[in-house]
Amino acid sequence: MKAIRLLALPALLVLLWWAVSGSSFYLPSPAAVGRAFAETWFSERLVDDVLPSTGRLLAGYALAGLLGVGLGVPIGLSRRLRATLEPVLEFFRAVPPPVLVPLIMLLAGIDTPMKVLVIVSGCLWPILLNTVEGVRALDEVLADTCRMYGVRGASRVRRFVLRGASPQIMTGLRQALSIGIILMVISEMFASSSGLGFTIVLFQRQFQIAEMWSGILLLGLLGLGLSLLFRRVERWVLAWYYGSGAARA
Amino acid sequence: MIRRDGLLPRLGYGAAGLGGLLLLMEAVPRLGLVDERFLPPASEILATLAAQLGTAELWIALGETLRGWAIGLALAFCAAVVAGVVIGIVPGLRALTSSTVEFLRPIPSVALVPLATLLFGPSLGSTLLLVVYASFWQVLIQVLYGVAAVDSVAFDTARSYRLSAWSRVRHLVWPTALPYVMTGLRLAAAVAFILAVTAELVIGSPGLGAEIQVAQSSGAVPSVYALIVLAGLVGIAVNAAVRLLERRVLAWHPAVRSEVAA
Amino acid sequence: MLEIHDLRKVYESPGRRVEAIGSITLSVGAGELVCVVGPSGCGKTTLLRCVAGLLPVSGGEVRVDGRRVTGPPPSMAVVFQEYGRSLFPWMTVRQNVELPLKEKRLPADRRRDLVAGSLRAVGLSDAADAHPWQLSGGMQQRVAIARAVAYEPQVLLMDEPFAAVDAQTRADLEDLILRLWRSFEITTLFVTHDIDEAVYLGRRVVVLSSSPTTVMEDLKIDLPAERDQLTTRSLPRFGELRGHVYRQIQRARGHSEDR
Amino acid sequence: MLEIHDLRKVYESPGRRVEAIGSITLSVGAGELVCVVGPSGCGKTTLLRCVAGLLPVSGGEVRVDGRRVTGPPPSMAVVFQEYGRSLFPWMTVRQNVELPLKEKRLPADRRRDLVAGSLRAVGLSDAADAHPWQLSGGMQQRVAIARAVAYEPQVLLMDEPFAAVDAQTRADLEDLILRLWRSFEITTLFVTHDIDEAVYLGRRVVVLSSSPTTVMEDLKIDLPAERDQLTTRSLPRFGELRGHVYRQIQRARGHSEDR
Amino acid sequence: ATPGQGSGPTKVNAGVIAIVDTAPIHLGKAKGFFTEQRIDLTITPVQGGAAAVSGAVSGQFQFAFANTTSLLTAKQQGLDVKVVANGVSSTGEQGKDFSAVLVKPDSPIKAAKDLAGRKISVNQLKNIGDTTVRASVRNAGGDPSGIEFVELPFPDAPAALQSGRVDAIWVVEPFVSQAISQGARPVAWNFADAAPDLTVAMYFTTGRTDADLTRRFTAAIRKSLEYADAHPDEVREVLKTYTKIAPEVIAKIYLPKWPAEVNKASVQTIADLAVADGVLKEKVDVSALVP
Ligand SMILES: Nc1ncnc2c1ncn2[C@@H]1O[C@H](COP(=O)(O)OP(=O)(O)OP(=O)(O)O)[C@@H](O)[C@H]1O
Ligand SMILES: Nc1ncnc2c1ncn2[C@@H]1O[C@H](COP(=O)(O)OP(=O)(O)OP(=O)(O)O)[C@@H](O)[C@H]1O
Ligand SMILES: [Mg+2]
Ligand SMILES: [Mg+2]
Repeated sequence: MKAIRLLALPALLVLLWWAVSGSSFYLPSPAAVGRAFAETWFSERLVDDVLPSTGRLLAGYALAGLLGVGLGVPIGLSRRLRATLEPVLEFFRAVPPPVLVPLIMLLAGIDTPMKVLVIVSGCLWPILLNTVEGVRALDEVLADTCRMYGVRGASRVRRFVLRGASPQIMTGLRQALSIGIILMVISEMFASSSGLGFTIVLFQRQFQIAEMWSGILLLGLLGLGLSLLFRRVERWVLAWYYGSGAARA
Repeated sequence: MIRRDGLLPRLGYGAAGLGGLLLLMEAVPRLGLVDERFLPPASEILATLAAQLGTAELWIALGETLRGWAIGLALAFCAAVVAGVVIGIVPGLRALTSSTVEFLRPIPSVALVPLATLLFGPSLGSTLLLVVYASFWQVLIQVLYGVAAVDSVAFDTARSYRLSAWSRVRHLVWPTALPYVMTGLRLAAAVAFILAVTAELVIGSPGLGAEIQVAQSSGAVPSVYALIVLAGLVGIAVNAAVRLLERRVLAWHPAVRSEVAA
Repeated sequence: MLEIHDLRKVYESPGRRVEAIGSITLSVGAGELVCVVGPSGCGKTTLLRCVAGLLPVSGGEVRVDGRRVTGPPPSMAVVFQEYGRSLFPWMTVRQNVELPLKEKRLPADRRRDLVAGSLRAVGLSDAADAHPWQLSGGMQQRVAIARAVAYEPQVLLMDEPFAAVDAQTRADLEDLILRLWRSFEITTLFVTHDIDEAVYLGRRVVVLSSSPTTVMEDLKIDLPAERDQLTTRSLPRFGELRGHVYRQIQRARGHSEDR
Repeated sequence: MLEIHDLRKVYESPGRRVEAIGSITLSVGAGELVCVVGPSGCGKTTLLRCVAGLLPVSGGEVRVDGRRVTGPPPSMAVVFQEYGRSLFPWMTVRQNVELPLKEKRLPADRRRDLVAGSLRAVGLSDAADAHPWQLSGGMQQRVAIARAVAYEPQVLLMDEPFAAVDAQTRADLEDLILRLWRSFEITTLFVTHDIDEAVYLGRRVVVLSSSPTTVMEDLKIDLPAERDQLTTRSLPRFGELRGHVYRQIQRARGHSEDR
Repeated sequence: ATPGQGSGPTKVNAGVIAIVDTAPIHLGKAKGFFTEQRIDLTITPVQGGAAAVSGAVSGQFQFAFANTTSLLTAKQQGLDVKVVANGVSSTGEQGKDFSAVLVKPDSPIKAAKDLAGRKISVNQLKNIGDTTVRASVRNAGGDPSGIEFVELPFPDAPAALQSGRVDAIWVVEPFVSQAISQGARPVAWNFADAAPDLTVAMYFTTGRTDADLTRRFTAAIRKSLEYADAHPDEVREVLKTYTKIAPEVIAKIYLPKWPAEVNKASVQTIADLAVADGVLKEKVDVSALVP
């Protein structure tokens, strides 16, 4: 039953795709893409391109998580800090990653650190913003309770701030996951000679359209897999939240 | 009671933050930490920007970009809010759509460039497709989490008074989700802007991105940074606008409440 | 009007299983006012939620007006124990009270009258334009009561509705409920911790045992129908009934400690 | 221990200005137990929050132990009126009670004893591993009380701490507080709506007028120091004091309606 | 729409990358060579060859500009592309071409041969850059197989070279002049090395453009190419209109050659090299691409 619910819509979409495909060179049929998928990715590419990319993705994502939450908590807690830093952060947030890349290359070179940083530069924002907003919206009575019972400093952050803001932090982390994949592709459009993103872009430039779509399919599957994993973690972290009736879902 | 931080002091803090950034951007190349030729000092960037602001071209380009941005953002926002609320409140729909949503979300807009050019060519349509695709998910996810955040007692209240589905959405779900939606709007506004610029950069439809692309391939480094700074400034302006909106629509929310009255 | 037959409710969550209601059978006639008392945590709120159709039952059934309850029945109003969470913080007091009336599609002037009337009745006319979080606990609770009253329900469920107000306000509100109940014959199920209140208000008082909960006693209150804070409460029979209920609750609690 | 001098508090928000406390001057000696009563919305919670240093005052000052209060003073515990919101939903009952003890850096076994003891005292030993939202309203309130008790404060502020529990539990908890107060000489400020409770517990009962609030009466309760639910409450003097306070609150409320 | 004789000008959208190489079409437009052929030309800047090809194949552009390797690749993938005119050619002169491989002034790499086994940046992998750089190394007697190519956009290459992230960079104008003026040292002129008078890029169309329009466009673009080749000063002027290259740089850059004819032999050479290097999967029949 669960499988049916999970697969019904995708099946419908594939059917739709089937119906419209073939009309153009750029829209190969699902079968062609499926064939290309098998040929392209079940090979050494998996080890040479997909795994390193995924590794960088996870590294960048983790770094962005640490940074986003680490910055978000103080910014959310302090009105002054928020007023001071917000314009600067908004400034960087509005700069498109592709044009930020040259700057990052100046500072971090062209190898893995650069790519990880590019991923961080995109993943950071949803985590940071959500953390800030989550921290701002903490329950006042709980905040007072902490003050009364001398729950301060690190303990306050760990036991109250982070937990209380966790629903919103998780929202940010969820957003960042897919943005990370997108930025992984973008980072590999520069100074690369391998990687999942690079390969897709190369296919596109070489007009290997079925292969390109198979790469996109792989990105989607990667995102799906990671998000399923994420949901596991979330159910665990937010068990109190979904159980308590503070949230209904 | 005293208001601790009024609007003016707040602007003051913001200005201080930006001033710090400018100083840093001036110092890094001046101290030779990076080569001045590749990262010009802030003063030079600003001078270039000032010169460019005097040309009509730049304003036309900016106008083009902002048009794509605004239309795309509006489309994505409306679509995502409607979709998010419907998925969030109709039982079963979430399970039905989740796999597809999670599959489509990580597909980079830039990978859709061939599809976009195929459908629309280097026109506003392509830009819109990319902008809408990218910013839609940002809002959607926020709305989904926001809808889930409805308090169970409040929800039971609405049910026991037999509020219709529409009233529930309007009076309960929407206000609850609003803080999440505002964050979504801020995220999407930036993403839409980024995609508008990127689309122009990649597809070549006219606008700020195309200007950056030309400046880049001409090796005009100060121009490139001037345009980037311009993009950043637009971002600051957009955020300020959303914050203002937030102050109005979320006046009741604890986060905003504590901000207004100390 | 209200029939509860062999109602059972078990809360199941990972690592914890609470049999909140063992078996409750109870009926409330149309236009009757029944008070429910019982030790803390015995399942009064759970019972009310099941009757309101807000909580799926684990067994047995609830019928309102002959129809089996699966969701909230029409023209039923509930005052929740968590009054604070049941008010919408983004609306003013007036808007909170008016919202269900809008849903009933009452004309604007009728709504205005009802809102003004019910807010006056609970003593909050001044606070109509405040937001709930600008009010004291007792005031919030009174807003929730005003909302239920303005709704003009046929069935009214109240879960410790006067817990947060002072003695004098409480007496006033008790009389308000009695007045409403008498004029509109509202079928009322009233959960309270205050035994005096239960005896004063109820035509019947139902005493619940502690969990797994059953009906320990269903006591008819044979006081005169016309009640009055001073005279009724000073009747010797009032004292007797009060003492009886008190002892019953003590038994109910003892019963739980024996377990 | 607790000195409140000409305390004033005005809530100001766009479009609404509430002078919650006109002027309150009050002092509570070390180891004294003072009950505060007053009409709903008169500013009791506000007073408590100012004393706790959680709310900036608009005028006057509060001193605890001779030091002017600007933030929460050390070794003071508060039971909030919004008990439900004051418990951390992501912690179990045990963790909620233990948290402040961890902050005090008590050794683990001492913590365990205190937690177990206080939970037993409020009758919640069984629920130690439940989360707050799995508990009934009264149980949640008792968790908040247990937390304050386990903290072993020197000053204890309680805001209607027994509003959500049944009569019998209430009596037990009253005696618990009396016992603690007597053994550890905890300076206690106790807000309640229950006049009997105020007279039974307090060495003094402070009656507040409705807002703008002032101290209407500061009544010494000249009942024997040893108190007992049955005997004390049946003393004729108890009835007199009770009646007196009742009349005062009525006056306080009337006073507000004259405005 | 195919206008008959005497009806109004045909609207044409050309997808062209905004670099030095495409000066002729801009110049020709300014000179009115397209209007003469009753063509109302719109020049749309595109980001690169792949975008130009997709745009043309999907019908957005009637004509577009792409480099030789991109066109060969497209042809091999079965796309319906057909060259209508030459685009840009190497000058064929060592030291005076618009494309070069540069190293840092103090680099141990002294000649093309030393590039073997080094890390070299190109703007796109598996394209004309790596093919021709390999050719340079091979011609100089080195072994190109060990070269590590990395992708770096031209504008970012000089910075990467200076900070030592790569050993050598392949760039085209204006970055060649810029980098040389900043001290970089050319070690190979890869376009000149690969083939005499190498045809680097070409204008092309697709099957859906009608023959008459193609004929007229070809005439106009050929005229533009010849004019541009003959009037370098006007080329330098027109560069100021559609690029942001600094005027002092414009004055110095090496202009490419713009012969009207495609050098089919050089295209074949590139095709063969590409097959040898594995950039193309199999041999391409150049005549099918360049009629
Ligand atoms: N969501 C829940 N999950 C698990 N157990 C629950 C839940 N809600 C209530 N319970 C349990 O059910 C029992 C009855 O709870 P209920 O709230 O009905 O009591 P009550 O009679 O209203 O008590 P009170 O007078 O204190 O409000 C309690 O033991 C409580 O722990
Ligand atoms: N955050 C706030 N903003 C504005 N006004 C407030 C706020 N909190 C309380 N008030 C107002 O201050 C007055 C006193 O409130 P307070 O909560 O102190 O009353 P209380 O004596 O505790 O009442 P109750 O017994 O009902 O809990 C009320 O009129 C209330 O409307
Ligand atoms: Mg209850
Ligand atoms: Mg209060």
